[in-house]
Amino acid sequence: MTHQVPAVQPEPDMVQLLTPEGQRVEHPDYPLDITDEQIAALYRDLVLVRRIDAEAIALQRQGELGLWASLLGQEAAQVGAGRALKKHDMAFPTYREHGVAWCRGVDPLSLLGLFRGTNLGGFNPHDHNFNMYTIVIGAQTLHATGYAMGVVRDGAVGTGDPDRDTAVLAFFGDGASSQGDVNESFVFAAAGNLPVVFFCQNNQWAISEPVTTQSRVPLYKRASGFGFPGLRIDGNDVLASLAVTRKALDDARNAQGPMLIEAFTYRMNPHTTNDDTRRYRLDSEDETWKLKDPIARVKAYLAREAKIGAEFFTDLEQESKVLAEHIRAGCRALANPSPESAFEHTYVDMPDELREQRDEFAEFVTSIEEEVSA
Amino acid sequence: MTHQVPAVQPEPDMVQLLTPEGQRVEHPDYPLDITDEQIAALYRDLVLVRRIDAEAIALQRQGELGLWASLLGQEAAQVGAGRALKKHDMAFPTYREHGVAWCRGVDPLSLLGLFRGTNLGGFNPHDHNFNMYTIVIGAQTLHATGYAMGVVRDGAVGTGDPDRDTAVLAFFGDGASSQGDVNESFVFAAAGNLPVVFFCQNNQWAISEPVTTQSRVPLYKRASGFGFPGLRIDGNDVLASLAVTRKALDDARNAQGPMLIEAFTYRMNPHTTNDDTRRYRLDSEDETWKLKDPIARVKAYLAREAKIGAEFFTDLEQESKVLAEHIRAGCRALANPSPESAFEHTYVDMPDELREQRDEFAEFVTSIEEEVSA
Amino acid sequence: MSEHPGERPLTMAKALNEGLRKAMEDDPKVLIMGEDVGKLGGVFRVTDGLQKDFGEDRVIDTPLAESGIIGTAVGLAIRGYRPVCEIQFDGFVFPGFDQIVSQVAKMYNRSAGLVKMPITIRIPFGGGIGAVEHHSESPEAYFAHTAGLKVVACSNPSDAYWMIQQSIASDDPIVFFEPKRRYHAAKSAVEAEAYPLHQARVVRPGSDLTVLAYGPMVAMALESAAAAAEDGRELEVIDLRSISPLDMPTVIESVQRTGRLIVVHEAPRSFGVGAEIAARVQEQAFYSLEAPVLRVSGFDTVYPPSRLENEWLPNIDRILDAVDQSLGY
Amino acid sequence: MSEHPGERPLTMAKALNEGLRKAMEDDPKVLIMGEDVGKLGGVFRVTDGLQKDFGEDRVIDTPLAESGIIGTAVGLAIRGYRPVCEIQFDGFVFPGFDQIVSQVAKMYNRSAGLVKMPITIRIPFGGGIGAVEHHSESPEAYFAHTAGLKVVACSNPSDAYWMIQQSIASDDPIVFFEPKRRYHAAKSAVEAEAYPLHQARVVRPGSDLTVLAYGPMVAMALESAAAAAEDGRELEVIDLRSISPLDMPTVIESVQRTGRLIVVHEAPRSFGVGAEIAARVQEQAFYSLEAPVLRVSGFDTVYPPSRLENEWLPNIDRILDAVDQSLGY
Ligand SMILES: Cc1ncc(C[n+]2csc(CCOP(=O)(O)OP(=O)(O)O)c2C)c(N)n1
Ligand SMILES: Cc1ncc(C[n+]2csc(CCOP(=O)(O)OP(=O)(O)O)c2C)c(N)n1
Ligand SMILES: [Mg+2]
Ligand SMILES: [Mg+2]
Repeated sequence: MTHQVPAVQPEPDMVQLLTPEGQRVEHPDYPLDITDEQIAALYRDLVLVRRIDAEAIALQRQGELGLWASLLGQEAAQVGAGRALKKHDMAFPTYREHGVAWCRGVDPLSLLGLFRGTNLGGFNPHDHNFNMYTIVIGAQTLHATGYAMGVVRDGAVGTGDPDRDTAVLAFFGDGASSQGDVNESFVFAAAGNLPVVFFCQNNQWAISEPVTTQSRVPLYKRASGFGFPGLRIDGNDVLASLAVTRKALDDARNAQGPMLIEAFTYRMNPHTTNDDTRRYRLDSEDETWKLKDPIARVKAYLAREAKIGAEFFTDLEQESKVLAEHIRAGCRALANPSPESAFEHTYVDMPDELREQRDEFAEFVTSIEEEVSA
Repeated sequence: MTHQVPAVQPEPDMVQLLTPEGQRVEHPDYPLDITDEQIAALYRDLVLVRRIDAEAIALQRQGELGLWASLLGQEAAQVGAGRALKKHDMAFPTYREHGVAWCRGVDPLSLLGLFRGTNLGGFNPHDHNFNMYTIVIGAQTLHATGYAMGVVRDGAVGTGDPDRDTAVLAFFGDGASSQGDVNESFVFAAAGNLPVVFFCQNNQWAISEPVTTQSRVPLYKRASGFGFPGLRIDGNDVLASLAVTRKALDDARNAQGPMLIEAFTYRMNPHTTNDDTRRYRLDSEDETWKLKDPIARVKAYLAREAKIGAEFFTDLEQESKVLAEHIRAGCRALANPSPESAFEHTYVDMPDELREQRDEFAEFVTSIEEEVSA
Repeated sequence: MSEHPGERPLTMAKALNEGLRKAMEDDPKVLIMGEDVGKLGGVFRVTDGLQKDFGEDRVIDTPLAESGIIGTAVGLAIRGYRPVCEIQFDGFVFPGFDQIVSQVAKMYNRSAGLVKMPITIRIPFGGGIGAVEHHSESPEAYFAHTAGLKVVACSNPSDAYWMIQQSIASDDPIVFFEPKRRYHAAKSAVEAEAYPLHQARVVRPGSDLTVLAYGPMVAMALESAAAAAEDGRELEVIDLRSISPLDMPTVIESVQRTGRLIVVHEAPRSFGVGAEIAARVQEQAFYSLEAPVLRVSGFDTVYPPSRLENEWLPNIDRILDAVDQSLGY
Repeated sequence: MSEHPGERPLTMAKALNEGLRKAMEDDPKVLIMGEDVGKLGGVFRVTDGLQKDFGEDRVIDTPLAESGIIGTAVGLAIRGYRPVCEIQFDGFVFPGFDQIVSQVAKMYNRSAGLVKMPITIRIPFGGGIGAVEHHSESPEAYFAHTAGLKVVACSNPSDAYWMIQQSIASDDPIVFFEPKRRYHAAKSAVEAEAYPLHQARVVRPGSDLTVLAYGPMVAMALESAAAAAEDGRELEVIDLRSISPLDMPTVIESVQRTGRLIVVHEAPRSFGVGAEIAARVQEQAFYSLEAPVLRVSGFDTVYPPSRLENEWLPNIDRILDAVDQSLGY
């Protein structure tokens, strides 16, 4: 076969405000006014989020969870984006945004039911303006877009009132960029000039498929074809993620319409605890990315530049341990739902026929129990 | 509601080689070496294609067709693209590409069965390398892309052998640009660097929805975000359509990958014979576009510049009449299929259970006939 | 404010239009969205005039993308709206199928009852209008098999008027099938009160055999019953109205009286709605049945070219033939 | 060249792998396409090693888009290829539903028999593996209700090996369901010859009652029959194998002998495969039935969180309970 697929284009510039070595750099379009204390707070988020992830992986190994989708390596992208949100903004995650959930104030235990198999999500998106996890790739980008249509209809955009104007943040992956739904969400968002920011974590992989299977040009470029701006950031730089997402959300609230942010990052772990990276990627790739670790650079910055005392770090270690214990104990305490609960919540108004199925089932369960105990 | 949707961007440059007044203009990237005889041949196509359309509309009014989707105003886009194809290239139309069908050598009668209700397409795409009409908006762009995957696998691209190298041309409308399928076809085509040219006839309307409902930026721009070139042409200029499509197909055959052509044109008639434009657009819009008629400009050119004798025009009129008669007589002669034929061709290998349904049905039909004649 | 339409006889299209108008007036969170629902009023004019009166924010001409229509409706519902999505024709619901089956139907469950999806998906369905491919299908069984959805079909103007309002008011998502060939058929007046949404209705009492139909086939069943009456056979006709959930008590009560049941629908026979009804009736009224439940339906083929649809679709002759068969047991 | 695997006991995943390999060797037009089917060999390793041996042009890691996978397969088929599309999990077939229902199923008919669609759509289906949402569903009824498609389900390694090859060789499009919880269950040897693809098989003869199952529920039915035998009840177990078309002669013959039938499937009960079988059996064997056809199935709810799946899914207790019920008539 003579047909040649041209090489992928070289990496474009990306917004970076903190180098892998922990040096602050300035960006003309994205100045970030931030104190060392605030950077330390982000560092705390990063560390705790990584701890949540590590505990969940351990719990999966111990059989307490059926599965876990690790965010290792993507903490900066998520914490930056998560901290850029205002309280009344709304976020629509995939199944990997544990870091965003943390920033929204969602108890990590709320995320575990899904992976433990005790529920399918089960929390109220309105409690923290953080939607439940969505597993069907890309579907949530349309939900985010529709929510933004609602925001516009509520008159909650472009009023100039900071407590009223609302933006929506939609997460998706590099693989998801190929789905019809994601592209349709771009169509609807652009046509309606909606207050939704699309945040693509390009972690280089969709399970075993490298991003080049999806696209041979950088993903952030996709936006321009739909008529809104796109931009690549260093996804391992929490400051870049914070600054750029904050600006994009501000613009959205100010009726400037949608934007696409591509956070260039790396999935340092397998896709999920079920996956085996040895079949499709080289260790050397992992090694390269370890040098760009999103947490190490903040630590280096704080150690060198900031006057954050040692106490902060010991406190954080302590806090991390408490959090870990909360997760471990809490996870084990997540009880199995009762069999009858399978019949609840398929409908608000349960049809009689389903009620009969439930009653028959309950009767049957009782009869079996009686048989067993007899 | 304070939210404002920004105005649509102004029209970008578009490739034009023949002005509405019938003046040839040069374009640096798209030189077109064409004789007056060849332009006259295109004129013949345009005139005959418009005649096919007019006859079909008349047949619909007379009750011979259930419906017709008129191409009035889009003849130049279609004839230019149709004539740019090589015999062994493959075209995937929507339901409106009567002009392309004509250029492929498809008997117009083959198109009528669908609209008459005597079949659902019913011709062999391989006879003229022209696929059957596709009604589900956008679906055919993926078929074209898959066909191009097959072309690549057959080693029929980039060999330098003009009889071997093959391109695929996928048609769709401005409305279709919003469908997930169309955008997924862009993903697959770009990722595989496939020999497929996407030809979007932006006729300004999707039934009652103006193109601004779909996009506030020109549609040709969509391509760049996926990593391949896009270009707008004057869709009412048959020379621009020919030159640009020819070049794009050449590039595709030479393994240069996909391209998107947006033919800026106008649906001068209602969406179909069922539609009523008075509910949603102004007569004045129609009037503006009449000045850009795709046929008038070629006629003006031929009349002024070319030494095409009067005989050509009288011959063409005669040919048009013969064609019209062929369509009228042929359409009326398109017989109703036999009721039993409804059971054919759902499966290659008809299941017994369907065979039983067919036999029961046949028995039933006979019994009714006997009853009636008794 | 729109009033109950009173004694005025309405077409089904107009009754739906007035029902939608009433729902929009009653609740500012009700939105209409779809292709061509605005200025055009939809290809069947069901939303005629609504955009003019309620504005472009409440009657939304969407981009041409069904997954987008349903997916954004999900987001609107999360934000507190009650979207009414129009799918232009039956055959075009499938690009939106994933959002319907995996999101609309499941969100309430996923959230353990915390997020409701009060979405109505209107689908003009069925054949008999001489249309081209994809414009005459009856996809109701796909939705009825999907837990989390409810599915209804109206058959006359009064039901259309009331059922669309009840569906919009429902906190469960409802796929609302409208028999397109009846849109502009007989006019009739709207009843003074709504009948329960998920209840079937005996529309002609009879003692010899029960005929069950919904949507476009109710009129056909009634005509068949009238023809059968001339031969002295009294058919009971039930308009199912709700396909999911099924109102089995009404059906079983009838079958216990008549001992015989024929289900009529346009959709292909196999794995269709008739199968479920047959399965339940033989489960629940095993000893009452004097003949097997029979199905008169579309055949297990692709919907044929329109010149064949009258033969392919259930018609009076085929229903009466099945009546003969059933009574022959 | 891959040979018939002979006496070697294989898992179902391996049997499928060898069947695919054989099909690719036999016909250079056979392609495999899907998400992660290449280097990874699919998330269940069913395509393990095939890309290495047949190259990236024949084992294609596609972009992550199911409509794109099916839609490009249609184009490949028009160009003369025989694509085998892998859908990663049951719940992810829906974004491709439109292309399956409106294109794959209809193209042969649309072309009046001139364009064939020899496409195989492989779907790992069913529950019992402790997975998260969308990974345990049984969507077979949607496809069985779609004219133009054929639908099969394998239940053991030998059938897996043969049926995948027969499906790929079929000129009709086939939706091929693989019971994922059996992929790595018991190993067994591949039979010397293929059994007809669309024929059901009596896998345990019996005289008291017929149990009909397919895919993952065949093993459950056999276990139930073994348990019932201890109580002196002889259940006949039929592995349906083909869901559309249904092999009714085999089913009817059995029911005429036993007088009783239970259908078992994981999918929700209403409007499922069991309904069609019940409807046909009461039509075709009305006087043979000594009890109504009963269904043991998933309930009409969203698939529950995995900690509940063992209760929710049909199990031996529920099957035996239905046996009691049926014999009690
Ligand atoms: C519609 C659909 N198809 C397939 C899958 C199976 N699947 C789960 S995750 C995944 C890869 C997603 O990759 P990406 O979008 O890059 O997100 P990441 O996992 O890297 O965060 C796939 C194919 C799915 N969940 N949904
Ligand atoms: C999936 C789908 N949704 C809706 C329709 C109904 N429909 C037929 S044509 C049309 C408008 C298409 O507009 P465009 O793509 O611009 O093509 P044009 O008709 O202008 O040539 C619509 C909505 C359809 N055929 N398919
Ligand atoms: Mg990824
Ligand atoms: Mg158009």
